[in-house]
Amino acid sequence: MINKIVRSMADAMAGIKDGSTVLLAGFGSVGQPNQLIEGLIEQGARELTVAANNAGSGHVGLARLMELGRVRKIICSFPRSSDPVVFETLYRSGQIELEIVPQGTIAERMRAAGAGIPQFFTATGVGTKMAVGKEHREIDGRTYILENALKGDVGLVEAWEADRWGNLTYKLAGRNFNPVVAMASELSIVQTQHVRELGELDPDHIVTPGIFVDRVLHVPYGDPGSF
Amino acid sequence: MINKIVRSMADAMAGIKDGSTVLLAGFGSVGQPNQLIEGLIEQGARELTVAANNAGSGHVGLARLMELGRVRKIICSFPRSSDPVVFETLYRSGQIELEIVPQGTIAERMRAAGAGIPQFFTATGVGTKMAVGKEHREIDGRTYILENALKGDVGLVEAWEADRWGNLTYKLAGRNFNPVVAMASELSIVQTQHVRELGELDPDHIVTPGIFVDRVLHVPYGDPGSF
Amino acid sequence: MSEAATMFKPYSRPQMAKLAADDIPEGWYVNLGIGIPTAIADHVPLDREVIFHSENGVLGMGPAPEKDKIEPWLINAGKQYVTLRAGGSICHHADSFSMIRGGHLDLCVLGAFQVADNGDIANWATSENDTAPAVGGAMDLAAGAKRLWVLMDHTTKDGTPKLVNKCSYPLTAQRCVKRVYTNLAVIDVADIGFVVRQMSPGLSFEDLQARTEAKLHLPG
Amino acid sequence: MSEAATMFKPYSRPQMAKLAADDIPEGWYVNLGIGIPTAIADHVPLDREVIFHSENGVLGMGPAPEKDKIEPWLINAGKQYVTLRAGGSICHHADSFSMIRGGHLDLCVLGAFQVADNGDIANWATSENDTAPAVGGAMDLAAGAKRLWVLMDHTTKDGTPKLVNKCSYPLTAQRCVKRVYTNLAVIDVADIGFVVRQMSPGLSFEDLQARTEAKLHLPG
Repeated sequence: MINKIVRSMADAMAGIKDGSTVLLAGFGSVGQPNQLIEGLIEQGARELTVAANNAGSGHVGLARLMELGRVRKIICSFPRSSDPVVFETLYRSGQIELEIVPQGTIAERMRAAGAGIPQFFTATGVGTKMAVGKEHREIDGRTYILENALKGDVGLVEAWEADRWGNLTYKLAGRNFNPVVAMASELSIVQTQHVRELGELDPDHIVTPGIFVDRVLHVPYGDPGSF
Repeated sequence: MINKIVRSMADAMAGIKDGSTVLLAGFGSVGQPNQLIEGLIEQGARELTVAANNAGSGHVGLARLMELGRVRKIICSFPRSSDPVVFETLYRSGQIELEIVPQGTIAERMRAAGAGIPQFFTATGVGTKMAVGKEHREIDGRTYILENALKGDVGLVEAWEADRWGNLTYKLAGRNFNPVVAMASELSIVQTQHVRELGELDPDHIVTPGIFVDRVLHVPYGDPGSF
Repeated sequence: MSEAATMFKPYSRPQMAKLAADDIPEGWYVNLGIGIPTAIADHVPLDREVIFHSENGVLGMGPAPEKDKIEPWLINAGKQYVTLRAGGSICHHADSFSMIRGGHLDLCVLGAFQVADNGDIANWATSENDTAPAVGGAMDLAAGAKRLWVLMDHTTKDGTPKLVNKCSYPLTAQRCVKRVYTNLAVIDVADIGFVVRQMSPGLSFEDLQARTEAKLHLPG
Repeated sequence: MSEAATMFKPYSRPQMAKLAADDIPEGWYVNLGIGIPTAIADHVPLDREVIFHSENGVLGMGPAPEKDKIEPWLINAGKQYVTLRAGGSICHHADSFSMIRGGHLDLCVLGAFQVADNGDIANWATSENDTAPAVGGAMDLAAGAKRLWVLMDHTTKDGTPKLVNKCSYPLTAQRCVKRVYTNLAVIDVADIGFVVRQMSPGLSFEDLQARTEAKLHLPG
């Protein structure tokens, strides 16, 4: 019997190696796998490259992971947040590397990694600092730049529902980066609000099929907090 | 009030020009917009390029459109079918151009067109006849070929449910190419089994949002036939 | 600045938002940038159906929720709570940006630091050496939407023009702004450059030009 | 062919399918090509959960439906009616091929015209000048799955070997076949070439080599 549901955070985090690239889903605190991030802090992997939309806020979650010196590089579209103190301190003192990527390009680079597309052309960023050093090509009269797939060794995902095959649904804006993080990551780890029996999820309504999911941890924390 | 629901086949087909590229969804007879294809036959546009998974069967639908001499070129992955007589006759006598594309590459080319990606690299077809004349590139030790987006002037789609904003759901294997055809086409025309009131479709369950849809025709024909 | 400068009445923020809102026809798919542009939605009556999109996969946003009716799972790209209209839908981030980058949005309205008269926009960083500039979805929106409008003050607080010959700040995208709504005027970006469509009450063309680095044109 | 050739008993189609089925561990995501490979699913007991994928967006297929329980909206890539197991799901064609092309399938099993001992496969056209060859999803599957197995007869009907030094038919993909199940043997494609794992009862290694163009190796 296939059972991707793990019983403990330690099982969920087992085997994450130093130097891993970790893709973090979530947008604001909605659909963000906060407990898994805490688990990663506990787990201890170092020298991480983290890709996420933001660069953490306050002194918890991703910010805490950075503050502990565990993140070598961050790939994000928006390093600012309501309270970006940790990131800014580390960045100004040269203790963390930053790669700024337009939000749509991050999402598309993850999707490309999941879909077996190593490189693609996009118009986003042409004529800007984002295009410096990138291959340019004129196609049908418009200029594009080449972007690379962004593959995760590990992906951290938050779902609304999950079953033992790893099929997932999301709730409203909690979907955001979660499906692309799941498909782009070698090891996709999910925290889910609800565990459903196999067959309970409608085949037409499953958003992330279990083929993109490796481990599921039941974390019924309730609604996301304020921002 | 936005109302994408049209009242007649003539309204659904209005303005399709000679020389258009038409993307046809469907896989087998499931989720295939048969009545819209009949409507296109009636409408009269000529010199069409048609992209579809198959090249028609028997003497109806796409096969009939070809038999009437209206299709200049067909782009498909599998020109064979249970009864490909029309296509084979035209092809052998040089009356129709054929571009064979691997099934996944067709789907991805359509998705790329919808997503603003003019070109992408793929491993599919490397070392085969499909790669002849295409740009090759080695990326991280593997060879890939470059493929172009496949944009439709017109896309014909079959949905299970639709509302007046053009939001769509599909039934089981009736989904197939429909969502990518809708997003890849300048003018997306939908036949739907059911029309729903606005708000009746669950926001989390809508598969094709109305932004990818221009016209919806109510065609409650029932279940697809046998093959 | 001339004497006359004291005689005119700049558009207020709500007036600027209303001017832009009135130019949006029913049926358009529209993304409103974080900040001032978000207010445009308040000036589009619900019975003129305009479909508002947010980068985080929300299509068909309605008015802001009442405080006791907040849905904690429904936010926009500015991380404010929003509502979903009947007909609204949810998708994931890559699909959401397919709408943007694939040219499916009829309109995006952004704030900006500078707009040049060739349509270049700079709205994400105020220095080449910004320590950690935050681009978010602005470059995708500027490059991807069918048309880009900008809503911003006409000058900085110290009077420096924001409508320029060439952006001095890092670009967000090239040649894509089609119209600018400022507190002083509504200005199209045409092939010849900035064309003034409308000015705030009491303002003269000369006054407007004095507050604008790039050359202004009158229509026709 | 030697005298001994008449003494052995080739594997039947069901036996070939069973041999392959027995090698598929629980939990694998598997795509079975149109034709003979499809029969493999019948030999995987339902309590050994293997998740079968079909190109047209169907994941988690179960046994063929009884005639009076056909769901007309549920077919596989071979356009046969199928069932969906509890846990099954539906996606669109581009997402379905993301599973294939993104390397998410543990296994694909295809039929073939020829397999070369470097792992090349030819399974879609029997001539460079085929009037209208039909490739379908074969190239995506061969290039994309984590491992590719082939299920085919060992020779053509007239005895021409199908395990060759170099494919003479147009290729489907290069260097991707990992194992071949024929009516005569189970053969791994290793760095040194074809390595025979198992032969049909009564068949000698020499007999098998006589029916094979490429050099065969014994394990170890």
